[in-house]
Amino acid sequence: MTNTYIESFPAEAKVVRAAFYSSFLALAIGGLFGIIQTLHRTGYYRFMDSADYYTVLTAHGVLLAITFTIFFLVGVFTWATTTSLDRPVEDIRFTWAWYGLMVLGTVLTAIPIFAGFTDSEMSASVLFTFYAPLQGHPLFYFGLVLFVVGTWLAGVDWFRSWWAWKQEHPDERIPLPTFMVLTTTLMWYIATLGVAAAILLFLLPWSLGLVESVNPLLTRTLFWFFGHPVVYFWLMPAYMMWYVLLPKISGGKLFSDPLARVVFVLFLILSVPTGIHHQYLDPGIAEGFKFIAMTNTMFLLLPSLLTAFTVVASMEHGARQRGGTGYLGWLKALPWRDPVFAGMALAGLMFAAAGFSGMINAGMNINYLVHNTFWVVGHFHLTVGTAVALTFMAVTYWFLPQVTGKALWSRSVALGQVVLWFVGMTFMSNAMHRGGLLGIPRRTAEPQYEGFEFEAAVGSVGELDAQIALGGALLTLSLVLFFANVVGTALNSRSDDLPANEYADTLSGPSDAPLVLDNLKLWTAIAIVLVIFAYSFPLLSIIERGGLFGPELTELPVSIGLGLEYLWVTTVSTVTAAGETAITIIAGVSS
Amino acid sequence: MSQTAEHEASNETSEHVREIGHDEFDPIGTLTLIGIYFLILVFLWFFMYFVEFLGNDPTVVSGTLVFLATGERLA
Amino acid sequence: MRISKGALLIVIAFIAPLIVELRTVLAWVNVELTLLESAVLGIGLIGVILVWALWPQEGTSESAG
Amino acid sequence: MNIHTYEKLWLIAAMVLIVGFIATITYGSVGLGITMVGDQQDTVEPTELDDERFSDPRVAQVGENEYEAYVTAQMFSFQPDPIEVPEDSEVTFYVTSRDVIHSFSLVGTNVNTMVIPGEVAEMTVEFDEPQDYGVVCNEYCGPNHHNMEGMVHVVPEDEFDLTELDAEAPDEVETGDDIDVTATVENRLLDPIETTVTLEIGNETVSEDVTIDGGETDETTFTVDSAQLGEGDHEWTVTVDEHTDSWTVTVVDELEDGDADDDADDESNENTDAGDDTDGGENGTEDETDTDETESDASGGDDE
Repeated sequence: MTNTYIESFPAEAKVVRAAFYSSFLALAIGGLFGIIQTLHRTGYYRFMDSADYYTVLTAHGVLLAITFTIFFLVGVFTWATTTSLDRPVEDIRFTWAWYGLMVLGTVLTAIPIFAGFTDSEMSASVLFTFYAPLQGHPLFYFGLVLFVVGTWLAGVDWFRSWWAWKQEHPDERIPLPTFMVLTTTLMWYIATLGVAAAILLFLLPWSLGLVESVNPLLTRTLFWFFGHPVVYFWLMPAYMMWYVLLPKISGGKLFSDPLARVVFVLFLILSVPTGIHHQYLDPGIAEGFKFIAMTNTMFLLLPSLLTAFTVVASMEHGARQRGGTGYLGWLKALPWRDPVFAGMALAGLMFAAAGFSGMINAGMNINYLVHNTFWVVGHFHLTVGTAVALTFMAVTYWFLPQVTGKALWSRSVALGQVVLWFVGMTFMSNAMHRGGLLGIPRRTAEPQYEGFEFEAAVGSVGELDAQIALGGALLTLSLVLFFANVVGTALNSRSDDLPANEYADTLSGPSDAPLVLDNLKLWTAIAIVLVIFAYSFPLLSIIERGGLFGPELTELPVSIGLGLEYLWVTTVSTVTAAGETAITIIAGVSS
Repeated sequence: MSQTAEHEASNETSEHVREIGHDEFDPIGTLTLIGIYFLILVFLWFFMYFVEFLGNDPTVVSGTLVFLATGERLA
Repeated sequence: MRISKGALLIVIAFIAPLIVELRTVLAWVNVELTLLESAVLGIGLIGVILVWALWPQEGTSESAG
Repeated sequence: MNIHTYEKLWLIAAMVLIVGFIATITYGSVGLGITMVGDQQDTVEPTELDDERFSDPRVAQVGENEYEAYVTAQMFSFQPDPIEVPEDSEVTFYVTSRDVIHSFSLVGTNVNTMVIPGEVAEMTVEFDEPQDYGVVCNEYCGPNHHNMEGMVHVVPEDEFDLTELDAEAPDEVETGDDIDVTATVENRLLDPIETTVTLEIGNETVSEDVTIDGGETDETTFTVDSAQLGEGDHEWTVTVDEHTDSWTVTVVDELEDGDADDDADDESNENTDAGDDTDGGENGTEDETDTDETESDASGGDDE
């Protein structure tokens, strides 16, 4: 009797395992495309046409930023709700249904992307951000919608579990992992409204030919309405791991349960009304709106800074219980040989660095320096590429035995893998940040120009390229070791000697947390109000300036044959009018 | 979750030298580390803003202010 | 061994970013290192750490910083 | 809720950090006058762009040391290219796109904006020393995105002008007839310029000094005797400062047709000049082949 997850929840373990494997498949393909891009961009090895680079880049972005992260997330969140509520999912068929929908969505999205490599008419080399008027095949947008709907249903699944649990435990506090799942899910529901609106109202009808044009600034703004909070959606499972798993692996307890709840509530209310900070350099949005987005973004630093303290304090608690002493000497007492710990700790360290480049990105006028340069790429390879990905890989070494019932293939290889990732990313993202400061743009197949060169104050661009290529090679090697371990573990036979399915206890428990923290309705309402404040005026201004369907709205031919078009425009206008009215009423009430 | 704690204690006694409760724990090491991080952040922020950013001339400025500045320079 | 093998590996990994950026930092104080020089410096630094870590421990432990 | 003293300390430090960041940015905006690209400009029709700014993308002088640069971005070029402005000037860029989202970013500077179809980005920039800046498009805009580049030349005051040269002459004349070469010189600066219009044809060089007031256009006509040149093709070149315009005139024994043909020839010649005019005008230093290439790139992009 080992008490692993698969023994307690055999049916759920299968879904979680399937989600993890889907996530790893995306990681494998996305990672392969990563090294292809690294070598192409730096000019070390170019075997394809530069036009195909953008197809590779689209696949890299979508597969890693969306597929890899979110499949892993649904696996972790399903584990978290079932474990912390100590109850199976309400209906396993429903669980498989949303998983299936997510897979279908991914496949439908991938088809037009990969068709970009062939001679067919179909393509969707529009990158992860799919800014109109670049147009992808309708299947691309449709697949994305199905994927997002799949995640919505996954959220319903977790909420069902919680509601059912609440009936049986009316007076208990929401267990911390479930609390994290629920707040993150609520944030996701609000955030995805932006991308759903962008795709369903505008991009999909436009790619199908139902409407003639779109307003590029509007769809772009709606994208970033979703595009910034999505980074917190990737990050929250990593945060959850740092809060509920890392203290335990360190040999200690979570420093403060109430503050962990505060942090997740702050993410729920502050994640969405910040997206405009990706648009600091967009013409058509007034400086005032940009300033508001900046203050919101800056305050969003707070939960991350609080997390830094709580997580490090939890590790310190573990270290001191293991005999650690001194101001810094306790660091030696941490279990560095454990790949799960070492991976998460290194990921956290990288996130501290990422926090700094993120602070620069959050600054309004300093954005002129870094906007759309390689700096930004360096930044998100530290956040999603290390803080999230390395944490996911590290906890995989803990999760795999839990969901397969088999011992990890090799702990030494695992330790080497996480260290290699850290070193590889150090080289790569450091050179990316530095390159960005020289003005080297992101998203380009050949950052080598005819009329001018990038001037480095120290070293040279060639040296930065060498660092990037070296880093990319180390990361690829690290990925190979990771997959060797995953496959090796899957081929292992069942083991009876595995750690139990447990997460960290707390020093300051939920009883210390004010009850109001568990009032999800209140926080959701506040989140929605903040979103309305931050977004209604910019959106109305954009629509007023450029029209719902872009500058050509007045010339839009209403085709009698289709008729659909007219219907569409009418519906959208009505919806918007209703929205405006609602906003006016709210504004009136609040003033 | 108290159940979890018991498991943890029994599982990892070999690694545990002592048990530290809530009131006896002062995360002085965390304060030290995060204090260093704070200083790095402050230094790098000023470096990035005043050296890297403002040293990266020219910068987008509002017309009127520059006009005043130019007027002064010409005078 | 003054620290565990795992911790040693992590310390060496942590040195990597310091070595990479050392050149840039030194350039601010007008010390220009070539790529080779900074590589040699890096390897030397790692060597020192290895010697320190593998030296037989006497008395109380020091801070690993 | 009990929060540890150290954590309270950190909470305060974090708030100080956040407020400090916002204060620094505010200081940059208010104290240093750094302005964000915003909604100052009205929207435009990206497919038409027939207003006076973008139908002929160019640099215009609007005051002493003050210039406006109207720039369009399209797959996969900028217009005009290169953009030429004088040192110690204040230049306001107005940038818009003819097709998809691009960017207009001066490498190694903080001049950087998104270029969104339908919107016009406005940026005021102060240039001091003469320097060449590369311009990149840093937003993915299609399969040739990596080839989209341009230049901004900040040139010394005495090398800068906004002179437009457009010269016309018949393509074919009969031996014995006069060849009239008309040079139209426009001074787009606010101040008058004194310069020399020079015509080279065959072995002959004739020139005339002119003074053109700010915003005015001057026409100089040179008359050359075709008999002196003799039968055959003769290349002619009109030069004003560093601007040149040239074509070939053919002197024939007898014209095949009557006067009507003369007009047609004149017209075709004029078209060529007009072509040079669109972008050749702003960039006297660039030779004609280069600018022509830029333009064909641009129109090629439009077709896609």
